[in-house]
Amino acid sequence: MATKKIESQEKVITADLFRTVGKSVEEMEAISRPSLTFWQEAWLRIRKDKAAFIGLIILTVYVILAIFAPMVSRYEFDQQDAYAMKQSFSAEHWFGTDSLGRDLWVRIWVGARVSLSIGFIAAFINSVIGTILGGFSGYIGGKFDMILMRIIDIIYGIPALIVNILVMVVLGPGIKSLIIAMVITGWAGACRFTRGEVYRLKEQEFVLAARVLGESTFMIIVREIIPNLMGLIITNLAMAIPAAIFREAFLSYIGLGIAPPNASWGVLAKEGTAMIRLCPHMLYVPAFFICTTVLAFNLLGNGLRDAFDPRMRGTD
Amino acid sequence: MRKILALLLVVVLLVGLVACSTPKGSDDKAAPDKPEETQADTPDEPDDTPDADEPDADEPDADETPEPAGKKIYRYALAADPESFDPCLAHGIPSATICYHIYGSLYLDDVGDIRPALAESHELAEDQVTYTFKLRDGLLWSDGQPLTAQDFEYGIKRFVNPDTASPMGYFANIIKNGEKVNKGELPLDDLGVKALDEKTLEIVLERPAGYFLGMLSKSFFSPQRQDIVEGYGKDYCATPDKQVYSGAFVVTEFGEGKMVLAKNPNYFEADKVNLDGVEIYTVAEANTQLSMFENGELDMVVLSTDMAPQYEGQSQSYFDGANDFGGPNLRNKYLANKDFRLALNFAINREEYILLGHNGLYTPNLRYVLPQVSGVEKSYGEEYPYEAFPLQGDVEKAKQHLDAAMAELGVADPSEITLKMVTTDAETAKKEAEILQNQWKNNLGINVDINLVPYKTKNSMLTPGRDDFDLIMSGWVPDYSDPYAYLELFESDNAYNYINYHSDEFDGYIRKSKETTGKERMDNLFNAEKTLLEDGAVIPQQLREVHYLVADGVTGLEGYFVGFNFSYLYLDKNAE
Amino acid sequence: MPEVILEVKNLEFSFRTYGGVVKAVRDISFEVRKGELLGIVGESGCGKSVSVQCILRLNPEPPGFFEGGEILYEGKDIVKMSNRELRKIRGVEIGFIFQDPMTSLNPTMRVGKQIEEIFVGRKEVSRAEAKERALEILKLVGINEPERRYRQYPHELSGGMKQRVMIAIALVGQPGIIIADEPTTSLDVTIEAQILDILKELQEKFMTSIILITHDLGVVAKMCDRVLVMYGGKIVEEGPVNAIFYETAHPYTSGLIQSIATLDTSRDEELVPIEGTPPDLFSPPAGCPFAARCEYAMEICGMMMPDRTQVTPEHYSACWLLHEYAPDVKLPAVARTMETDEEAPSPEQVEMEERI
Amino acid sequence: MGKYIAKRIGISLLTVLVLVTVVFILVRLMPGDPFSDPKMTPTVKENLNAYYGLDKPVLQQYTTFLGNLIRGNFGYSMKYQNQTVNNLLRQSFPYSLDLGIRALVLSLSLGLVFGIVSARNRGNKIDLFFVIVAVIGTSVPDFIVGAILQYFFAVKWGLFPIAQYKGLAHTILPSIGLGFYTMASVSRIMRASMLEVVQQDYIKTARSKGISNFRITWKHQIRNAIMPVVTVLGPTVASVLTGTFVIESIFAIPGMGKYYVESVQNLDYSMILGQTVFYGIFLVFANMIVDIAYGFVDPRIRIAK
Repeated sequence: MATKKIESQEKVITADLFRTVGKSVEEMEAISRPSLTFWQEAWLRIRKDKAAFIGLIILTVYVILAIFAPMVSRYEFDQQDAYAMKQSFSAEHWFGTDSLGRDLWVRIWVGARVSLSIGFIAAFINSVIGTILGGFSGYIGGKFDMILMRIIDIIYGIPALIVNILVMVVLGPGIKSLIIAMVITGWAGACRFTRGEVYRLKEQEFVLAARVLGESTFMIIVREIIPNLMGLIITNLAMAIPAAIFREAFLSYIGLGIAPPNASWGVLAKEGTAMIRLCPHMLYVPAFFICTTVLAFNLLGNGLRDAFDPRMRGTD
Repeated sequence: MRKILALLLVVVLLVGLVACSTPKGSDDKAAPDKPEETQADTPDEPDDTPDADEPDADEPDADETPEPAGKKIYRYALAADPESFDPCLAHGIPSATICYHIYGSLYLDDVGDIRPALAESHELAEDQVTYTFKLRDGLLWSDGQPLTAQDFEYGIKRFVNPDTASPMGYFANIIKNGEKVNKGELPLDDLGVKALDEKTLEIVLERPAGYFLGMLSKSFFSPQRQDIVEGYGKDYCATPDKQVYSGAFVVTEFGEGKMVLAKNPNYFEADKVNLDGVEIYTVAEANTQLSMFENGELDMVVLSTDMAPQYEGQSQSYFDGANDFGGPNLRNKYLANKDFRLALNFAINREEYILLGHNGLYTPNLRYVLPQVSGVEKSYGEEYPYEAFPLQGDVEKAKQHLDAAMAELGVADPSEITLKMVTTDAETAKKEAEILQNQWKNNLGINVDINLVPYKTKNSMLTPGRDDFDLIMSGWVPDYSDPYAYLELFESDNAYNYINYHSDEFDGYIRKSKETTGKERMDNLFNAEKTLLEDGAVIPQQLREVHYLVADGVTGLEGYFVGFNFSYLYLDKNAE
Repeated sequence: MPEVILEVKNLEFSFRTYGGVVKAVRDISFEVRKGELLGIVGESGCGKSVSVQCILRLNPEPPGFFEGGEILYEGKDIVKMSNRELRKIRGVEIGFIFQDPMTSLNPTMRVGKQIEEIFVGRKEVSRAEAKERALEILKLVGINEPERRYRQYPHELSGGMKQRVMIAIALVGQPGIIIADEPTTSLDVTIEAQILDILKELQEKFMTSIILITHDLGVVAKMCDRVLVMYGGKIVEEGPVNAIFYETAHPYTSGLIQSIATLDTSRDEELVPIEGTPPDLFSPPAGCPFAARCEYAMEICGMMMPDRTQVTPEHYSACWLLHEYAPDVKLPAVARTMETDEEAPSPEQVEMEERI
Repeated sequence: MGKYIAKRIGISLLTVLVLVTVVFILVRLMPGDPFSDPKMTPTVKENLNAYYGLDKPVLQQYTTFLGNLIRGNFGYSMKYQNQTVNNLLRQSFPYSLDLGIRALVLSLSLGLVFGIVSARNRGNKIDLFFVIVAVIGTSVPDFIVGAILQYFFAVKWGLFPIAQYKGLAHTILPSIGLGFYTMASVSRIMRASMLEVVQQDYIKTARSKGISNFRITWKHQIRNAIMPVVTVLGPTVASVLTGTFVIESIFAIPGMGKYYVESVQNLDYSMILGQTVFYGIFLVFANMIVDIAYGFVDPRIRIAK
């Protein structure tokens, strides 16, 4: 053809290299990104996200310790010792002892059971109620939606803390009461959020398609909408758990927590604040665990949010 | 560039913050003043705020308590606001303490020394129930009006009047017809209190009571001014200016976390009162109180038993009269069993309990009545020493009692027994309950569920015939220095007999104590106490020995267990 | 030869991401001449936006960074310019029209402010003057009631109007070069035509150079003087618009031309799509980026990148087919149209093409 | 606009009504009763109950309460028997409000600055520092923050007064303690929002105009990034103002936070109801202001109304 200026190339250009081979599109498709399920992809992304992964590891370690540490310790969580009170860290008592001579290491993990399960269950119930109500409300709309939204508006206007306190007093201390108290005001947030998302989703093509194909409303919500909200729901859940742990700690602080001798981190921290001058470790230890747990959930939540965000998918 | 920018942003926003908060800064001067303005605005009342208020209003922003040179101001803190300084409505010990200092009384129980105060003397008629008090000359109210026997009559009648609805109305039971008047069954005029003339007051009792004079320190028996009470109606004592005072101090400020008292120059022995004033702050946290004390912002602080060992050698202590004990509900099928109750009692190692719960600082109580109350001549404890249960408990004996109880009740395994223990949600109450729970579980194998409830909810349960608790942790502070103050609670028909204790033997001793005097009476009371404990009807825990710190240069502060916790009537403070 | 006012030399620009370094622009060189309308075409993700944004340093740095090359404007290298120097160029020397008018206007600022903002900090224009200029330019880009629009917020305007505002922003500083990055992609066809007309008009009126980025060959044919075809972060072909359409010298360009429909395309004719997807720029192929999708691909295409080769004096292409050893291949140019029409169509005939 | 306001007020009234009803029911469900002193004679109890209207049927008590509520009268406290609830709240609320406003101003301004600085220094040490501060702030409960602030800054190092509320110096630690969480969460939201906004196309547009970085940050980035912060302002105001209990208790501030717990402890029905309604109205009011503020920040909302 026309004139050519070929500059120096590392390899010698020989004529046999100019054999036509044609397209290799199929090969290309084959090596492109393997298709992953929702969970696989989320997992991969979490693993890549250093902060979120650290959060996940912290939580896993805490959960494992909460389950097993009290089982293998040589102290019972309510075993008092009049001659080993308020001790600081030692080989005998890794986290020291409290003012009744009870081993704090065991109490921390027994407390972890309570705090984590309250956090998780309360947040989970909130999410479930919120998602279901919000899902239907957003999808069906109309009167149901209007009434629900008014109810939520009202709940938003109510000082939740006062209601929590009153409910706790009415129901008496205990895990169940704590959860009920938190759920009564807590579901509204999840509900409003889900509704907004559903509103957005229901106009999208795949939902319209399902509707055209004659799927029932219930099935559309369950099969089309909820799976698409899964990421956001899980992210919200991870963010709601620390809030529940906080609330539990506060209620414990004002003496409305769980029944002794059981303990939660809130109860332990409360006992610690009273002793801050004398044996600060009683405050620092539970405070450390509350902080790191909340921190871990926040990190994980941030990671999940990125991981589930469709805009972020495939970009890194 | 970026850093400069960031810095600029910080500066800009901080300037914004200062700009925002500067007007607030002046505002916060205004904030505390506001309610005073509202007071002044109250239409029906000429503003006669005492002078002592003025310097405060002039320098509200002073960082520390204004303490003009030479003025002796005693400062202490309370965990909660006093509920009222109405002499008939104040019922908590902290507010009763304040009332003790602002309302004069016929006789003063000055930390055990019972002596005439506004009364010059008294005569006891031969019937042992008619007291005739002679008032001192020249008694004046804080507003300068003469103080008369009629004021006493009016005051006491107002207290007993069911319309006043004093929560402490039962105090009047000792006065003739007091209970019936308080119940509304008899008219007010039938109450055994009468001003014979301006200076003479006659009080007739229901029955002889040697401890009566000691009770008179209570503000319930203090004089009140009819014109003031009726003039202000429900607002009586709502603010300091809506009351006149007959005691050593007058209230000058009340509210917003602070109560200020000033010396009452019209008090009959004002010359013996060294203080110029008292400032009482509301500081909820014990740690904060302690820090303020150490910083010189308070002259006295009560130490928790957790903190007290840190101040060994510096702190003083007194018994505040509280005898904490567990009350078994005898309506519970297990607790109805005497052996079971004794098993609970013997299973407690009270030495360890005190060590765990209170660093060994409270006194383990092995009986029921506070030994420090007056006996016949000396203290009751000295005259009638008694230990119902061994200090370290006796697990063997406890188990024997438990076995006997289980045999009788048909229970095979102690772990089948679960008791619901009610206590308040205060931190110490929770701790004490946990110790007992643990000891009973370890020593007897029975289960205790601890139920923490708000203070008032627990109080509501302290009535006979309830089934919402099996064990309730409570205590009693005596209203007068006599064993009967403690023992009367468990008479079969006493409104306070929440443990539902019905013992003919106990009732018999109590009845006999009312019919006798002196040593004989005291013997009967002691036998009643013994019966109570041998029945295991209460589970004594501890006597509160309260430790407190007093600032250098403060002298004459007295702790006491009847009616008030501290007397600072004669307190003196070195001016710095 | 018209004066060259901007010269890009061996520009390489990459982004650091969690997944590694994305080589978005790989060694490209081109020039912009005074008063010309230069088109840059290519699929999405071929690096055309990134490369023009390099000219104003609009790519976020970091994560973006220059791996090499220079951009010479009035003898100065933009790549090495300080922020202060850049600010003197942005807006007043080189204007930029963005792709999506819906998101490219600040929703919280009044339209007028956004236009006259360009004069903030430039002493030569007073506030009143700035406002006057803004109103003037609004009228110029065809906005009725400029006074009212001036006070409105972007959400109160229609899409077409927003794009006119975007153009107004780019024009108000009277820059010598305007970079229009797919200015009509998000607009209706009728509006698109109007917008393009405005651009063309302005270019003619002020002798402004315009760099028009598009993936629409129809637009290119209608508007441009010269065209760059980009693929996989590289310029694969470059030349006057006629040469590109009629003497297509790169299989990719040819493929692009084949895949578009014209008004003349008859019903039974099939459009020919380019099969496959663009290369992964995390690890760009050693050879020609188009090799995998190229039906003429040879062994060497996968091994080595072909050099920029001159086809005709103004026409360059980077393809091994131009090598002396290569088999002689006649690339289809505006082939289909040629078959249906007897005469060779003038570029104008391609003008009303739909977008891909 | 008028319709919107009417609707808004309607919902607010309904909110308060529901709140009152719920709390009224809960209060009556609480175990025990306010005049429970076992030694009171029945007549005295009757008198007290009669005085407070507790002897009436519950429904009547409820309607009476509502009637009084409309007149703005919460009645006499049951613990502080000669104080009206109105008076107690009037005395204590200025403290809580003052503290709350300080905490809000402090936490919002610092939170915004931290968030902005952090975002602008993304990835370097400054960013890391502020991110850590924010993370700690959002993961430490306020009673721990308060106790630690007081212990170190006042007790140990003597930098600030220990307690009480008597001057500017006294307000600093409590404001920080109360605002710490909010500051941290505002800083997080602001940072995330700044980073999100910086990727927006209009920031590029702004950069293409050759205006200064300062102006870009200030006029374009912050103005838009602040919107998520404004959105959470309503709940934030609520949490700051209802969160005063712990801080007030630690720093001995005579605000109304104490009535939260104290009124429940003492079964002070009138106080529980009074403060709840008060808070409820306040929250509704605060939310309304926040909505209006939101309209100011986001012109799109202004039109929607």
